[in-house]
Amino acid sequence: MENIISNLFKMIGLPTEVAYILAFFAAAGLLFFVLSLVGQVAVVFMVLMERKILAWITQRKGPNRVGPWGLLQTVADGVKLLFKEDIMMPHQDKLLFTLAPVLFFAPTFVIYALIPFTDQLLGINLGLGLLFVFALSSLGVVGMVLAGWGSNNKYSLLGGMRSASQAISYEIPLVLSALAVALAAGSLNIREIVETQNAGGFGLFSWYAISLLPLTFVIFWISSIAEVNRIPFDLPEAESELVSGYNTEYSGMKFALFFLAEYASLFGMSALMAVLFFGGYYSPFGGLITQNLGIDIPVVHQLEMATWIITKTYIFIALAMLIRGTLPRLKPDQLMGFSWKFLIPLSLVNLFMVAILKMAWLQENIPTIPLFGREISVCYLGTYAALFLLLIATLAGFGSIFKRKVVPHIQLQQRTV
Amino acid sequence: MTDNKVLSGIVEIGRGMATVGKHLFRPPVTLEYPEVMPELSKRFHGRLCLLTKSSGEDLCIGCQACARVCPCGDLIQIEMHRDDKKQPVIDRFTIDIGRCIFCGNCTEVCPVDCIKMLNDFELADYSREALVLDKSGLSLSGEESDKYRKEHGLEPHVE
Amino acid sequence: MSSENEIDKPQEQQSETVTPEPKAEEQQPIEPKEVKEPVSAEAGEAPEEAVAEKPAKPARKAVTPKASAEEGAAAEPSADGEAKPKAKPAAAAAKAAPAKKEEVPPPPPEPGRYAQLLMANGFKPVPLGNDAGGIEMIELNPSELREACQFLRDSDASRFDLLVSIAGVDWKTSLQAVYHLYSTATYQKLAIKATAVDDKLPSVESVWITADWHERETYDLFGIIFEGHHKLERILMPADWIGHPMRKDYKVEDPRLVWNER
Amino acid sequence: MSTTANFPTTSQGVFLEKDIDTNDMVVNIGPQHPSTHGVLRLITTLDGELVKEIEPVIGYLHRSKEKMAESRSLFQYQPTIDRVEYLSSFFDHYAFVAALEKIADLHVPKRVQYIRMITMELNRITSHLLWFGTYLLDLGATSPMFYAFREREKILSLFEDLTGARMMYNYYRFGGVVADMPEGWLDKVRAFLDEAPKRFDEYEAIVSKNPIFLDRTMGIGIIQPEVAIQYGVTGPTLRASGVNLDQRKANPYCCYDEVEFDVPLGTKGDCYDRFVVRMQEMRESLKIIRQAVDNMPGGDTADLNKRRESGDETANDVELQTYGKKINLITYKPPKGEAMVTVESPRGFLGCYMITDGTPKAYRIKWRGASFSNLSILPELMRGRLFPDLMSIFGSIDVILPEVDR
Repeated sequence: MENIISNLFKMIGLPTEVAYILAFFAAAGLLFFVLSLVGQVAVVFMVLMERKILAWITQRKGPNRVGPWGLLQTVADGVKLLFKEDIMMPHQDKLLFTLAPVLFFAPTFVIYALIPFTDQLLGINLGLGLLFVFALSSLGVVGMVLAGWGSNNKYSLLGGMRSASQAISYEIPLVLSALAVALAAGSLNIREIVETQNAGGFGLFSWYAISLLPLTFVIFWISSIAEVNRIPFDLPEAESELVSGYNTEYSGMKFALFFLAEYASLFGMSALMAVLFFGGYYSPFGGLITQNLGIDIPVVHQLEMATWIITKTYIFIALAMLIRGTLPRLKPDQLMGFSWKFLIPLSLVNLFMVAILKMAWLQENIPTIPLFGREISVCYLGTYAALFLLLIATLAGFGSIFKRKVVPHIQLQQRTV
Repeated sequence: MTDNKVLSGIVEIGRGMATVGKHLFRPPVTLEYPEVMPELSKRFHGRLCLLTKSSGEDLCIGCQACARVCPCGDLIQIEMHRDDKKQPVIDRFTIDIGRCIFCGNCTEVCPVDCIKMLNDFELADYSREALVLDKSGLSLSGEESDKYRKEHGLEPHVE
Repeated sequence: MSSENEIDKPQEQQSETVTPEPKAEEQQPIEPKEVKEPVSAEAGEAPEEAVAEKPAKPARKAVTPKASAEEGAAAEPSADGEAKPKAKPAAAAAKAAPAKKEEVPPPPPEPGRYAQLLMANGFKPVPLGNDAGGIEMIELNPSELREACQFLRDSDASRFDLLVSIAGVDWKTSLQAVYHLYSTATYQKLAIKATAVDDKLPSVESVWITADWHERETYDLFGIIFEGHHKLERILMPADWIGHPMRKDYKVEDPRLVWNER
Repeated sequence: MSTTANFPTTSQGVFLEKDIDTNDMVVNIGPQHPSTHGVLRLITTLDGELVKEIEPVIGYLHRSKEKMAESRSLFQYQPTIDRVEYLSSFFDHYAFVAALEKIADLHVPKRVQYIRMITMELNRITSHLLWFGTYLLDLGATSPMFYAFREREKILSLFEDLTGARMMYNYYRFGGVVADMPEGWLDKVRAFLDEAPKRFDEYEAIVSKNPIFLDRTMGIGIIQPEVAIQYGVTGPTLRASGVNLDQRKANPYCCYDEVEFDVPLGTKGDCYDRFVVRMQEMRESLKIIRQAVDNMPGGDTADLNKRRESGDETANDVELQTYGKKINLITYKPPKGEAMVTVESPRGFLGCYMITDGTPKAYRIKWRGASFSNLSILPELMRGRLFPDLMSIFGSIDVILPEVDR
């Protein structure tokens, strides 16, 4: 990339320094444009997708009036929100009330810059990319708390406080399970994590969702749903209790910012899951299909990569929507208890087991047996089997802690009067 | 293992999601209303109307029975006089549909089966005054009345 | 509305559809409000201690339970608590009098199962026969209402542990509360009537907790003051409402809310 | 999943000992709130997420149904009582009509009673279905509501065929019903009876063993039977506490003594028991309807009409008659009398206390709403519970506000 640009500028006759500066601004502008476009389009599409999926699982048709198949419904809603009156009450803290949506909105969109959609289409390739992602995603909570406080509304306050406590609880298992990934990959660079997964060469089986303990992924998944405040963890905006939680008082464009940011963070988290656990932009068969077929056109490769990661991301989004349609909401004490008593110990155990697994991988001169057409280390398989048994035992142990009789004793009685 | 709460919980959540997911492949049960009208039953309590004789003359005899059983007060207003042959002539018959609760009491007490309910339920209008229907707005024509009587199994009108 | 009344109605209907206005007076032989006949006129024939002692100062005159009980029929169980007997013979209710005289005063009803039970335990219930649904009715003196209720709830022979409802009734001369009891052990029903003295009745909140809201409702709508209730406030009407809407003499102030009689 | 071990679990309410003294927060829940199912205001004193005190304020939906009876003739008043409890208005009508029938000693034909029984039980299912959907919605699950409404709509279509209305039926008359069943109606009911159990199974597959649902309902809002009776709680809420009180069995009205069914009883009296009891009751209702449909006196309408047309004398034994056509409804004057009729509505004892004085109007009509008493236990249950438990508990006692305020 850089060479192309510098060569281009050399041809024109500009000094290389100027070329770099211009290239930087051009790239930044292009990136911003692409990101915001991708983000907005993704969010707009996701809102529609959510409404459609929720409609289909309840045997309805969903939005179908605005545009073909209701495609423009969200646009219409957005336009409505744009032109809606922005109500602000005199008792509200104006600064915090205005700042909150921005603080909530901005970080969630910045995460897009760190997601490698292809190996080239990547906003910033940070060495500590994973860390930066979690730093950003926890920043959004500040926006929620500010919204809860600045609204001067009791429901909002409860919602904001709930979001704070929820974020504190669920970021720990989230980060701990991501840490296991970083440990296995040996890097915090997100692109490197993707490449490491592909370097295993087993395709699907070298993805961290499978090659690393699947438990890691499950913990990450649950925590990420809690992180983006979706059912069953949508306590900050539990509409049956807190009306609308932290955004009760918001209307118009400020509300739209909250609304967009929620979906954007869902997209970000789903993309992160695809990247960390599902091989990112690589196909499930190892490498790229077009590459394996011998088509050697870079653009085609880039397109295929983008297709894979977008597909994986949307599968997780669809799953989150299906969960939303099925599950009831947890209570705050259950939410906390689930995190502190169950997920955090489990993720610590998991981290420990992944460390053992990593050590097993690092062993050399170990006999191998052929499996799936590859030579797989016996040590690896043995560790894996042992850890799986350990996991079952751990789950059973947790189960006995929370054991309670599930089947109620309802008796049917025939009355005799 | 069966009473393990964690494992059974995972299984049950999976079962629930599968049941919900199954509905993805079922056809929708909702109607696209303005294009597809719902099928209403014959007894549907819709807009009130006045049946007429086959010739198109008023069937109503102005007995005020419907007005008197109406739970909404002075919703039905009837003014009538008798002509020289002592036959009732309806001067004014108005129904304020905007206040009607569609209970069907009036249709039940009508001695001549004149006031009836149609399947028409789209009654919205831009002003309250427009919802006060007078005799011309309420009355069906002679053919429509005959059709209504035939469809609903009423005795055909005989002079 | 007024235009409606001028319409000449068809002949065939005129006979049976009398306009309700005059009918109401004719059929409700209830003594007009302004009758100033004191209670003592009645006390002679039905000397009920607690009631007769009090001269009728407040809005409602105290009325003896006996009076209604005697004319309330056993054979015609429905006629129990009707306002009619309060038609004081001499002074008022001239219209109602001729209709009433033709009726033979039926004998007082036999005490039912629970009336006997109460009598055997030192209470003085007035049996009122059964209502149309076969539920035994008892009139109790307010002074012993709470104790009798407590007894009915706790006694093994009755076990009326469920208070179904408290219905206030305005008999124009007096306010009455009707307690419908139910036994979750024997599935029997019982109706207790108590006539308010000076608009006051003892609260049975200590017997059934559910009486709390029911008494508040009856107070709200009828103005019966339940003495001993911990928080006798309005429950259905707004807190600043004036008057008790279910009383027969309640006047609706807002002309838009007045029901146009047809 | 966690339990609520950290928080007091008795319904009597034991507070946590606090180290830090914080101010209580008073939250006005309602009158407009997504989960108050109408216009109910709950003045809630919160300590964090802990409910210290809750006080229901009712009356926002007071439409003075009892006062309306004073100005309307009985027949004129009848359509308005649909609105007393609009989710199961057949029960309102039955209480009203039965009270009058008792006072006037009207004979009610058996076929009419069977039609009433079918409609009431179908109505019980619609009411429980709506409760099921909204309860799950309160707990956060969205799709069960749509499934419940799907089946409810089917029953409402049946009602539309029968009565002409989907919610405000105005179908029962003194001594009869407005009209006999239309042709083929019973077949539609049978089709529904065949389909419904499968759907109910689906509902249970979605929620009834879901760990989150169990955590939110089991052991929450336990009502002791004695406390329930003291508070006048009736219906499924009481039966979930183990009190065997179903008026259909205890004091059979209509023709309930001719059908066989069971009364589901709970053991613990928590929210989950109430859920299971209601779900079971729907199945029991199906059982009743099936028996009533099969044993319908006089058979289907088509047969009845055919037999009548052919001059069959036995067709008259059925004596389906609608008093609405026989007695003059406009000026119908019931004799003097009084009657209290309580029916087992989907929420408990729905009572109509009627005093007539020989005029076309009733002298006094008192409505006893089951929800009115059931709601009064809420402060007792909520004391010392978590704020989100309010939705579990309030939803599970199935209060409908028009019945509270009447």
